[in-house]
Amino acid sequence: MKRIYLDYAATTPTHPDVVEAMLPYFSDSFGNPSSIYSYGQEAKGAVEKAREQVAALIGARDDEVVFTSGGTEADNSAIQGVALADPERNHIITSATEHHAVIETCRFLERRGFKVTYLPVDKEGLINPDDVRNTITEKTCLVSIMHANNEIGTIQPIKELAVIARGAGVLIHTDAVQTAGQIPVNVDDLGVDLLSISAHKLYGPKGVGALYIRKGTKLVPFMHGGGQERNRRGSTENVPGIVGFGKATEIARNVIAGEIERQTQLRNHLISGILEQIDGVRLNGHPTNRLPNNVNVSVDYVEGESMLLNLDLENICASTGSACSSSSLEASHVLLALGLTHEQAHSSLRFTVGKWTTDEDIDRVSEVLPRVVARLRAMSPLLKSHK
Amino acid sequence: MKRIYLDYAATTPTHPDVVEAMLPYFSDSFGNPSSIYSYGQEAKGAVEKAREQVAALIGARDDEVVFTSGGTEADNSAIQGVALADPERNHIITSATEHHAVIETCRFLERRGFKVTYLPVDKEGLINPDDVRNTITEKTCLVSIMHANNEIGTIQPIKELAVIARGAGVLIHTDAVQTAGQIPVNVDDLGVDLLSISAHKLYGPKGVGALYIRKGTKLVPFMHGGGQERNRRGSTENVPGIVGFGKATEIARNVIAGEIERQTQLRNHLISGILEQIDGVRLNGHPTNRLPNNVNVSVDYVEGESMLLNLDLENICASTGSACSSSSLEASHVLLALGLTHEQAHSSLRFTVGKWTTDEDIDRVSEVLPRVVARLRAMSPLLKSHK
Amino acid sequence: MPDIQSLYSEKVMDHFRNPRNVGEIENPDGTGHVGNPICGDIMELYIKVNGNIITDAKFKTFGCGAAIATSSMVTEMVIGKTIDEALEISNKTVAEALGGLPAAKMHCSVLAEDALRSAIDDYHSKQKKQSKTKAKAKKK
Amino acid sequence: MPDIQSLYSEKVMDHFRNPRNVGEIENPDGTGHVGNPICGDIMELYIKVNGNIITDAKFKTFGCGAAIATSSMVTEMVIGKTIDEALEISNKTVAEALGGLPAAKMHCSVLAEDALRSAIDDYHSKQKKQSKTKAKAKKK
Ligand SMILES: Cc1ncc(COP(=O)(O)O)c(C=O)c1O
Ligand SMILES: Cc1ncc(COP(=O)(O)O)c(C=O)c1O
Repeated sequence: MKRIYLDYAATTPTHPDVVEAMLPYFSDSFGNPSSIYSYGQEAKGAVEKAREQVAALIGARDDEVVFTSGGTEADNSAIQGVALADPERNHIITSATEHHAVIETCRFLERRGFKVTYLPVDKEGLINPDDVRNTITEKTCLVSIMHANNEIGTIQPIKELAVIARGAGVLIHTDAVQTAGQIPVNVDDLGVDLLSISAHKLYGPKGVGALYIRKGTKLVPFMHGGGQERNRRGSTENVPGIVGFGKATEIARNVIAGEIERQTQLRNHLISGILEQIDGVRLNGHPTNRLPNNVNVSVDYVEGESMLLNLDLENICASTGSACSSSSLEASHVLLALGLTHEQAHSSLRFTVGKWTTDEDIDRVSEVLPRVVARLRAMSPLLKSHK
Repeated sequence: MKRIYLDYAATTPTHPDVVEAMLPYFSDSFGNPSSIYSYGQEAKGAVEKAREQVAALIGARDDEVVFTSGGTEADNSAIQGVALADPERNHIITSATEHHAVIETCRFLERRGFKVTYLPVDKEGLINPDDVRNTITEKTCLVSIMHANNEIGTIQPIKELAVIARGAGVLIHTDAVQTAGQIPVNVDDLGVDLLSISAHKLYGPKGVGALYIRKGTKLVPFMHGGGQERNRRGSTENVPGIVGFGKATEIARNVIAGEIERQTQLRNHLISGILEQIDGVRLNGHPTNRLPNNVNVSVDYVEGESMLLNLDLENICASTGSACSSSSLEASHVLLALGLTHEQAHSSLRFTVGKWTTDEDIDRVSEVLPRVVARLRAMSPLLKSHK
Repeated sequence: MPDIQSLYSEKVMDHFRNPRNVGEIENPDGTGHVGNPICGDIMELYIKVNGNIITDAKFKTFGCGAAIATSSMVTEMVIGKTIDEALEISNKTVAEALGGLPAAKMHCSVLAEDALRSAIDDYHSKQKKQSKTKAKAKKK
Repeated sequence: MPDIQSLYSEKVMDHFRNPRNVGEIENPDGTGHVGNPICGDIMELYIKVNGNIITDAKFKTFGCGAAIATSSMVTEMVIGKTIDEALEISNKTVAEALGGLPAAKMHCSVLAEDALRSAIDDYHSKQKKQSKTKAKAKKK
């Protein structure tokens, strides 16, 4: 039976054209881009071409794009890079629903003496721009708010936040890992100084990402080493990975408009299928300011992992904000920040559609999920009435 | 004409078997290892197998190996991780000939209030163990000395240094990027607490590396994010890269003994060829405590990059410690640390042999290089007598 | 082909797919309620006891695959045992009977042990009350 | 096939492979010595001048590909020019004549300009000395 993959927000299969673009750079044009002889120059040329491709996706200049090992490194370097650049300012504003790469970096900085404000979100996951305005002080060096949330798909009003931050002379970073390649992302439109991307979320390879750094932004490097990336990131460039990333962004640019429409339909179809067929279900996140590929629901009385496992047995891959799926025991900080109870957070399921999702896939989920839920509700101690 | 690649220390072509091992993990078993459903578990299994393979190469336990984005990240995490772990100790001992990944990390820490001692080396590149003994204070948290130098190939007496460091209750890290897979590396034999490796130096892919962390070593994480790598390194695992790294270490284990012998012969053959046919040449580095693959010479009166370019036109790839090959203008800090003059440092050439180097390749270099040198000496203003 | 087995043993998956003894017992002799919503695992265990022998056990569980499988397993293990024998069941014996659990899931087996102990405690306290009631009844 | 051209233009590579005017001039009218060993580039430029026209130029260079090519190019550019015309040659015109240089190598073209100016300065100071000598000779 065909496996139905509905976890594109976790990672995407690398596009076959991307793999093909990468292949020559493993064993043939394998040079170190820092070398001046032929092999090195071939590799360097390939890296620079990829830089143009990535820059084009986000409307940046080539020299504003620094390659990293992924979204996490991009987030770490942006936040630490700004924090350490100005010894006079030690306050960072972020939100309660950021990715761990941002939150944990902030917590690290707190342990090193920085002050961090974690702004709350409303019950649909939105930041209130006034909160940013009201918490900025003269000590604030950075506002870091994600473009769209990886769990619930809520899209933040970055443009508005950027106006506030930059109006107050504060740098603004956005984690666009879930949006680049999925919805239009343009650094000038958004008005941000720093922006993180990850290749494996847009059909590129794992282990590659980029940080956009607006020209003129003062940043202390994160990865200290050789003078690669114009002295902004040491380490031998992951040439095949970078080439693949470039190719993936090029493909994304070509298909994005059509995919937004197609995925939005699939998403809406799945949401209505679930809400119509199962009672006691709520949609998490914003109803409209939401990524085209994201469905996140809480299914009353049923724990997330047990649903995932049952779905997996039916060859459907999804994800959950329930603690039991990870090594921590806490339910998703994102769902709790929306004001969900622990039960509701543990009862969540996330489906994220993508390039290879079909109508039939969605139909199948709408058919299987009610069965799974009924089965698990029958053994739920939270549902006395169903005895 | 066949290209002769003699820059294996800069990077290696990825072994075709390694590429083959990686391929299934791009578009087929592409899952996120953190996911509990099937795709995720396939990916996780592959990562854990690779961890065993890497651990086996260096005689470590699986759970002492943390995957990174390369040698640079391994060095950064080891040094910063120790430095930040103990607020009572703020002194680091390293050497003047370390890789930039170590030196620049130390300089960064100096700017943040740490004290760093950069030990000198003798004219063959060796650390004097007494210098380590004499500079350790109660404030010292780490000794970080590379296993073998990437430019001159000198192998340091790490075992002896480890006894001194650990005897004084100080952690010891070694950058084994140039030795893992090239000569025997065993963490217990060496007696180190931390050890860095990079895949692309041993026929694995670029953009992957590992940090060995001896069980019980207190380390502050470097890359903050999700709980990957048992909470020691955030970011979605670079599954294909890690799988390739594992495969490369497995191959290395199988061939290392034979390769050491074969490469040592090639190396000696090349050294004697050069020294016999060209006057005014000195071998840099240690005559015997030297990597099997490394030849580094200074050729009086001739600048390195101009030799490289001429060699490249003859399809021979090598490298140089001359500034002109990089964006900095300074000659190699390693060669200067040996006591070479700036002219000598700018006159250096490095040939590093590898898996696919043949006797014919070496013969061809011995034939071409004298011609190139003669040609360039004829235009050298430093060589008045040749007028 | 799903290979979720690489996360959970075949035995765990068997108990997860076909959990034994799901449900509640009307007028149970002992009930255990354990877990809390913060951790995401809640378990109810019901036992029927006849002359010191556990003759029936049923469970209801809100929790992950391991929680459901350990619940199922523990009911299977206790049925037919004396109370004293049942008290010898530990989280380890449940996990072992399931062919092992991933490290991150061992807390689920602790939950099963707790549920069992709590049901037995409940049985004991009910017994005490009953004998007191009987004693009182006798006195009267 | 080497594509080192992607680092250097064809013109640079041509001048690097076949440098023009390598060597020294016996009894030059002007000599320029520039560069220093720390940066790794040392250049010597010799000129022969006849009635304000540079009739010959030769160079010797210790340096990278760009340094050699700019040396070669600058000698080619000055031969046949008047001193004043030669002084109009800047590092940019040399780099342009070579079809451009990588950013990291622009300092080499500065070296070529410096060498030329220094050779012309040397020529001027020699001229002054000569005219003084001549003047002295006249007085006597
Ligand atoms: C919003 C967001 N930020 C950051 C990351 C981290 O990216 P990576 O896994 O490439 O380190 C992810 C995904 O894991 C993400 O969804
Ligand atoms: C000794 C040494 N350490 C560290 C590194 C850095 O490794 P990577 O390029 O994988 O970051 C290198 C090579 O570049 C090296 O030779």
